[in-house]
Order: sequence, then C-alpha cells, then structure tokens
Amino acid sequence: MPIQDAIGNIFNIGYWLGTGNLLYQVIGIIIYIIVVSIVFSIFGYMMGWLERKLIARAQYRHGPTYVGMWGLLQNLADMIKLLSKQDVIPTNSDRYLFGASLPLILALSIFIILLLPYSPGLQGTTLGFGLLIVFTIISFLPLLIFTSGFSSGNKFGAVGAQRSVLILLGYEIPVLLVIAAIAMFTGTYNLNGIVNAQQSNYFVLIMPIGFVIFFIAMLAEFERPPFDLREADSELVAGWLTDVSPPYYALALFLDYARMFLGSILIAILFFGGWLVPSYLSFIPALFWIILKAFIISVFIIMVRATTFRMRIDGILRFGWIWLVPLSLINLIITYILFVG
Amino acid sequence: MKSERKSLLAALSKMKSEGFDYLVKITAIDYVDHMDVVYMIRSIGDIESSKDEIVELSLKPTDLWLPTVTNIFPAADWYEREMSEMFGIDIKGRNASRLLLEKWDGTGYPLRKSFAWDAPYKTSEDKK
Amino acid sequence: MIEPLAKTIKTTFFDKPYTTEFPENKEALPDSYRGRLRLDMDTCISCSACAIICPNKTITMVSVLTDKGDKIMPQVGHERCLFCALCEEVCPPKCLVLTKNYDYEAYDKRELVTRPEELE
Amino acid sequence: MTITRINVGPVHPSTGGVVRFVVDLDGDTIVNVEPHIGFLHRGVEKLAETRMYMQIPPYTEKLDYVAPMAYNDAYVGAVEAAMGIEPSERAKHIRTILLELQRIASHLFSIGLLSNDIGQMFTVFMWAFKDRDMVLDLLQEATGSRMFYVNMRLGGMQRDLPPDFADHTLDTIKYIEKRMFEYAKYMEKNPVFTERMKGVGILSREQAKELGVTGPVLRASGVSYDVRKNNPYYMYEKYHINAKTMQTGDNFARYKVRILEIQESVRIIKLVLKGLAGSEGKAEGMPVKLRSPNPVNRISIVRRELPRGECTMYLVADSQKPYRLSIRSPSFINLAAVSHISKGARFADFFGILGSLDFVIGCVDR
Repeated sequence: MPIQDAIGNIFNIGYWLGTGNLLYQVIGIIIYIIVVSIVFSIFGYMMGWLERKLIARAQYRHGPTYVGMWGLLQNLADMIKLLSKQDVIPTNSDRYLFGASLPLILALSIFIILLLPYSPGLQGTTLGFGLLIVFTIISFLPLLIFTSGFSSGNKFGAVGAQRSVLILLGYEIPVLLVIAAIAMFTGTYNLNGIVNAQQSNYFVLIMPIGFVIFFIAMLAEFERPPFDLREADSELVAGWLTDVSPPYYALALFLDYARMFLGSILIAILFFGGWLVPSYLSFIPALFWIILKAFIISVFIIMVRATTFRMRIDGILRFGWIWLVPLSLINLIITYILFVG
Repeated sequence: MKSERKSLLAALSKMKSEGFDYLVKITAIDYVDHMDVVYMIRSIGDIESSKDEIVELSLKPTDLWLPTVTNIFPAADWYEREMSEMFGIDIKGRNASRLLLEKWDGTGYPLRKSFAWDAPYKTSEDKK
Repeated sequence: MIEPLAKTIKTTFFDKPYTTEFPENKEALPDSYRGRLRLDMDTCISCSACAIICPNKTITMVSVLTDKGDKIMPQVGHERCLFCALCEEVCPPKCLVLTKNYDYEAYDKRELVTRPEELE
Repeated sequence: MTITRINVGPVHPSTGGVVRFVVDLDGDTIVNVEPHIGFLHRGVEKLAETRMYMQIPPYTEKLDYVAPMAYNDAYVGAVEAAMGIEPSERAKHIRTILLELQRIASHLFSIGLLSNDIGQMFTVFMWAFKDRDMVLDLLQEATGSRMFYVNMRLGGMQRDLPPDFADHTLDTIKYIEKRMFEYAKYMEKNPVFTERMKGVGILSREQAKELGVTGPVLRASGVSYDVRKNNPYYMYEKYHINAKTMQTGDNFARYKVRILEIQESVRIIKLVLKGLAGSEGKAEGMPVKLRSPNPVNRISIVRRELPRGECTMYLVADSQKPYRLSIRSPSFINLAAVSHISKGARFADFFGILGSLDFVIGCVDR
C-alpha cells in the first residue's frame, strides 16, 4: 500500500531524501513529536468540548453554544481566560517540587504519545518493549500528582494526593496482569506486534473479562469518575489542584482530557485491534479507524462519568483487591489454558 | 405549666419520665421588667398520638441565670447557647466555651428590648 | 449499573434539552409577574403609602416638578427591592405597578436608584 | 494517633451555604466535628419586632430560600392565630396545594444536591432542578413570582388561582410521579450509590428523639411524627396524610423518605385538586393595609410541617407589630445533630451526611 507507506514515513526525512543518516532521523523524530503533539492537543481539546456537550445533553442542557460553531471555541476562551490570570505560588508550598510536577506530567504524557503506533509505521519510535514502557510511565504519573498535591501545602491537596497513590496500589496489579495475558498471548511487548496479532480476532473477543478489568482499571489509572478521588470536587474542593494557579490549572484540565484520549487509544490498540478493520472497510485510511475507535471509547467513558457516583477510597481498594486482582489472575490462567498451553 | 428555677430540673425530669422526651424549643421573651423562658416539650407516643406541653418560668432582670437541661434533653445544647448569646441568660453547669454564632464586634444582647438595633453599625476597623 | 448507564445514554442522544437559550428565547411570563416598578405620574396622589409599607425602605418620596406644581413621588432603589409587591397593593389609585421587565443591569448599584420620572 | 484537623468551609462546594465545620480526622475516620454557624445571621427575629405584621413575610420567607412559601405560611398562620382569623375553605385548599408543590420542589432540590454531594457529575442534580423548575413554573403562575412569593394574606391568599392552574398542576405532578420512579431506579440500581448511602451516618430512633431532629430526618429514624398528621391543619384534616417512615436511620433512609414524601405529596395534591372546584368562600384574604386589625390573643403558638421539618412560631403579639417572634427552625436543630451522626464516619461520607440532613443555612442562622 503506497499511501500507507507514505503516511508511515511522512516524518522520516531520510526516506524522502533517500538517505538513512542518523541526523535526519533525529530531526524527523523531533518534527514528529511536534506535529503529533499538536494533533494530540487538538484531540484533547475536542475531548474537552465533547465532554461538556455530552454531559450537558445528559442533563437536559444545551452545553456551550455561543463561542464558535456549536460552542467549539468555548474551551479555548476558557483556556485564554485561565492563562491570562496571575500565577500565585502559595508560601506554604515546596515551590520547586510544586512548580515542576505539572510540566513533568505533560512531558511524560508526550513521551507516551511518542511510543504509541497510530497506523502501520506511523510511530515515533519502535521499541520491542513499548507496552512495558508505556505502563511504567502511566504508573509513574500518580507519583507526580502526589508530589504536586503534597508539596502544595494545602490539606485538601494532601488528602487528594494520598488518595491518588492509594488508587495506584489497588489498580496497578490488575492492569499488569491483564497486559501480561496479552503479552503471553502475542509473545511480544511490541505494540505494533500486538495490533498485528489481532488480524483475525480482536482481543476483546478473546479475553472479555480482561477487557472489563482493563477498562475499569484504566478509569482508575486515569482517575476518571467513579475513581476521581484525587479531585473530588464536592469533597476536597479541587483535591490536588486546590492551590494550583489558573495557568497550571488550565494545563491540568487539558492533561485530563488528553489523558482520557490517550487511554482510549491504548484500549483501542490493545483490545479493538487498533487500525485493523475488516478488509471491505480498509479503503479508508487506517488512521481514521483508530481515531474513530478511540472516540467511541471516549464517549463511553464520558457516559460513565455522567452516570456514576464517586466511590469511597476504602470501597475502591476493596473492589480492586477482592474482585479485580483475582479476576485478572483467572483471566491470565484462562488465556494460558485456552490459547497458549 | 408554670415552673420556677429551683424546681425546673425536677419538673423536666418528671415530665420526661412521663413520656415527654422530645424537646421542641427553648426560647426567651424579654418583657423588660421580667424575662420569660419557655421550654416546649412533646411526647411522641408509639401509637401515633402526640401531646405538647410548655414549661414556663420567669426571671428577674437582675438575676439572669438558669441551670442547664442538657443532661435531660441533649437537644437543648444549641438552644441554650443561642439563648445565652441573644439574651444574656447565663446557663450554669455546661462546659461550652465557644460561642455558637460567630464572634461579632458589637456589644450587648441583640434580642433584648434594650438593644439599640438601629444604632449605626461599627466594625472593629471603624473603632480604631 | 447497566440500567442507569442506558438511561444516561438515552437522555444524552435522544432527549431534547429543557433549557432555553436566554437572550434569543425568553420564557412566557404570567401577567402577575413581579419585575421592575412602573409609576403613572398623572394619577399618583403623593400619599406616601408605598414608602411606609415598603419593608426594606426601598421607596423614598422625592419632590418632582410636574404640570400641577411641586409634588412628592416615590423614588425606587431597585438595587435592594424585594419585589414583594406590597407597594402595589397599598397604592390607592393603583399607579405604582410591577411590570414584566426583569432584565436591567448597571455597573454601579447607585445607577439602579430610579427617579419617579424614569419609572416607566 | 495523629489527628488531622481539616477546615471545611465557610466557602466550600458542598456545605450548601456559608457554614464552617472543623473536622478532626484520625486517618480517614472522623473523630469530631465542630460546626460554626452564624455567617448568615440576619437577625430576622429582631427585625420582626420593628416591622408591621404584613411587612414581615418578605423576611421570614428568606429564612429558607429553598422553600420560602412554607415559612411564609407558618408566619401568616401565627398572625392569623393571634388575630383570631380563620381562612376560608377555598383559601385552605389553595394553600394546601401550593404548600405541597413547594414541598415537592424543596425535596427535589435536596435529592439533587445529595447526589452531587456523594460525587455525581451533576446529572441527577440537573434532572431534579429541571423537574423543580416545572414546579416553580406552576408557583410562578399562581403567585407571579418565581422564588419569593409574598402571597399569603390574613385569611386567604393574595389572589385566586388562575383558571387553568388545576389542569397544569395535574399534568406536572403526573410527570413528577413518573420521574420519581425513574430517579429511584437510576440511583438505587447504581451499586456505588447504595454502597455510599446504606449503613452510613446512622441515627438511631432513641438518638433521633434525644437530639430533637425533625422532619424527614426524624422520620427516617423510625419516629412517626408529622405535624400534618399529628396536629392537622388546612386540608390535612380532611385528607389524611401518611407519615412516611424508614427504620434504618442512615443516609439512604433519609433520601428514601424524601422520595416517598414527594409521592405522598402528589397523592394529596390530586385529592385536594378534586375538592378545589367545589370549595366555598373567597380565596382572597384581607389586602395589606397600613393598619392591621388588632390581635386578640397575646401569645400564639403555631406548628407547621415545613419541607425540612417542623417549624414552631411563637408569636407574642403587640398592637401593630409583633412583640417577639421566636422561630423554631428545623434546619437549626438538624444541623446540631451533625457532630453526633458523623462521628466514626469516613471523611468522604461527611458530605453525604450533610447532604442527607438537608439544612439551609438561612434557616439555621436566622
């Protein structure tokens, strides 16, 4: 497929110039990061709009209407407002830790973006153990949230930060067990390889229990409702963001939506075959399909947010350890017996 | 039902043992020459009937104190605190140090008739 | 969990919004609606009943020069009006009425103090 | 054991007004809660001593800004008792209908806020507000004002109901009856909701009586006391109300009692609407004048069941002004119980408890 090939190598300057020079590869990756980050920001932004609009509709409201067509620019206006406000650093805070946490989260999120494949060849860097790195980073983010909340010197922030780490304790193991099952089934940690292993069957059909566990655990990892305890707006005012100044708050809000889209893409890659579709649909470029799948998953996540109530921290841990950990073990064993062993 | 300060606790305990175990409200009325304190109590029976009873007593303006009834009716806690802040009736025998309503800059007891309610309000900053 | 989720999805994609988009669409108000006050200066008999009954001392009587000479008429401080319509009820010639007009705004609350001439 | 002291309020999303709680936590468990009230103290009892009788309703109804008409009625009822005026049959019918509509609106508000307090993204909140809005539309149609209806007059109403009010009311309450089943299904089928509500913030029957809580909070603890039933007034004398009780006394019971009470209100409104057409007498009461009639009773005590609980108005009458107006506000005493209820609960459940107690700060501080 020449089109796919061209899309895959669109940032590989060496490919176009006919040389394989390392310098050109590095420049290509940098351009790739910038372009993909911008595209990703647009999608993260769209997620923010979509969530406002859909939740408004779930509540018999109109949602944003006035700024731009269908209120598309409302979030941009809010963003500008937030960015134009004063940046205050509370005196009680550990100023360097506090200031550095949120930008670090942004940087790490971009790093995840770099590792994910979007269509054949369209990937920042191909690593044999990409899946492991992605989940290492995802598990690291709550620690940064913890430093941010704890160093803010606010009690609500500290409580939110502690809860964030507690959730990590409950939900890290099920996630790792599910991806272990996937890796065992495919025999690789390469994300490309995982997608290509779903040519005949999506993994959602092969391990439905694993999908449900992974979906719930992803909600917890990205702290979407019902696991949004670190923010818990009706209890902790804004949780770990209570003392964060408006510009950083804008960044945190944006990261929330971007991470939701990231999680959706990850679910699409691991369980819904990424860009793979039945052959009679493949005349549309692969990039479209992965984004469509991620979009549908995001809409579902938003619907979950509109429906559910917030769980309590002990309830979350009980649910994680009593249900998700044994179930993910069962999932691992079943996968081994049925498909591998 | 009329009562006196001396026999108040005994009267209320007796009422409570007769089934009047629900305190509705404690309030005071300043009649300038004396101050009335009203205890409204109620018996909520198991059969769906209820009786209301009022225990009144009057205090001299020079001698404003009452024993606490929180041992008999725990619900009396906030009413007594409110009454002591609003009327200046000293409630003896209770260990609440904090004001119920937040501290304010003025002086006097607002619900007494002698309180100058229409005097221009001054904040602590004005006084400085 | 499935049933509430289905209900949310149904509401989101199939039910119409209930809210009205304000400046373009306004809801129909009943005739008895209480909004900004209006004064008919020709029939006002300067009796001050409205100023006496007003619980918030919103209405003050100010002197106005009319065709029939100097008269006192109500001046309304809309910034602290409770819209209780007691003034409307006590007014003997029913010249002070509450209208359906509710959208008025000012940068300074002093601008909302309305002279009798402006009460219309 | 280290105690963390967290300051909730005066400005906090879930306290429902300006009130401050100092919460002492041992880990995640509440050791002690100290409520600080008085941020919204407006001295209505003192103001009432300086105003004429019919100037006071605009103030009393601002005590409880969620259910203003109920307070309005309690005050006007006290003045009527002081002056020995009895409202006409038709006025009683109208008052009963409007008060029950107000109760529906207030309970919807409370259910919506509760769902928000235990962490929903405003969905049930907005649904409840939409339905409440339909009820407020009815009240606006009847009184001319959306929120603060100064529509009670001595011996009747400010004006009669508009002609097609009965039909509109019937449509709306039928819709609300349907919605109540939807709400109950939507919330109780949600495992997170039941986990957060059941067995949390338990107030036993004996404690409830001792602490003097009132209204739905009292009935959720299994004490069957409702002023509308035990001391009936207006049309409750004719159409008997069932006091809805739950036995468990937890957050869930307090929420459920409100749902059941809305259904009960719908039933009563239907009954009263049938009787409205044939009711005798003039709906309009005495119009407000600069002089009111002189009271015949020096002291009058009037009990009314407000949406939040029982209100007792203790009115000492003077010739043109009240000499003393003492208000027993339901929110005040329900809030006083908060430190007992929330002892031993989780910090996250504290807000659920606050939501289920359903206090209005205006009513607490007076």
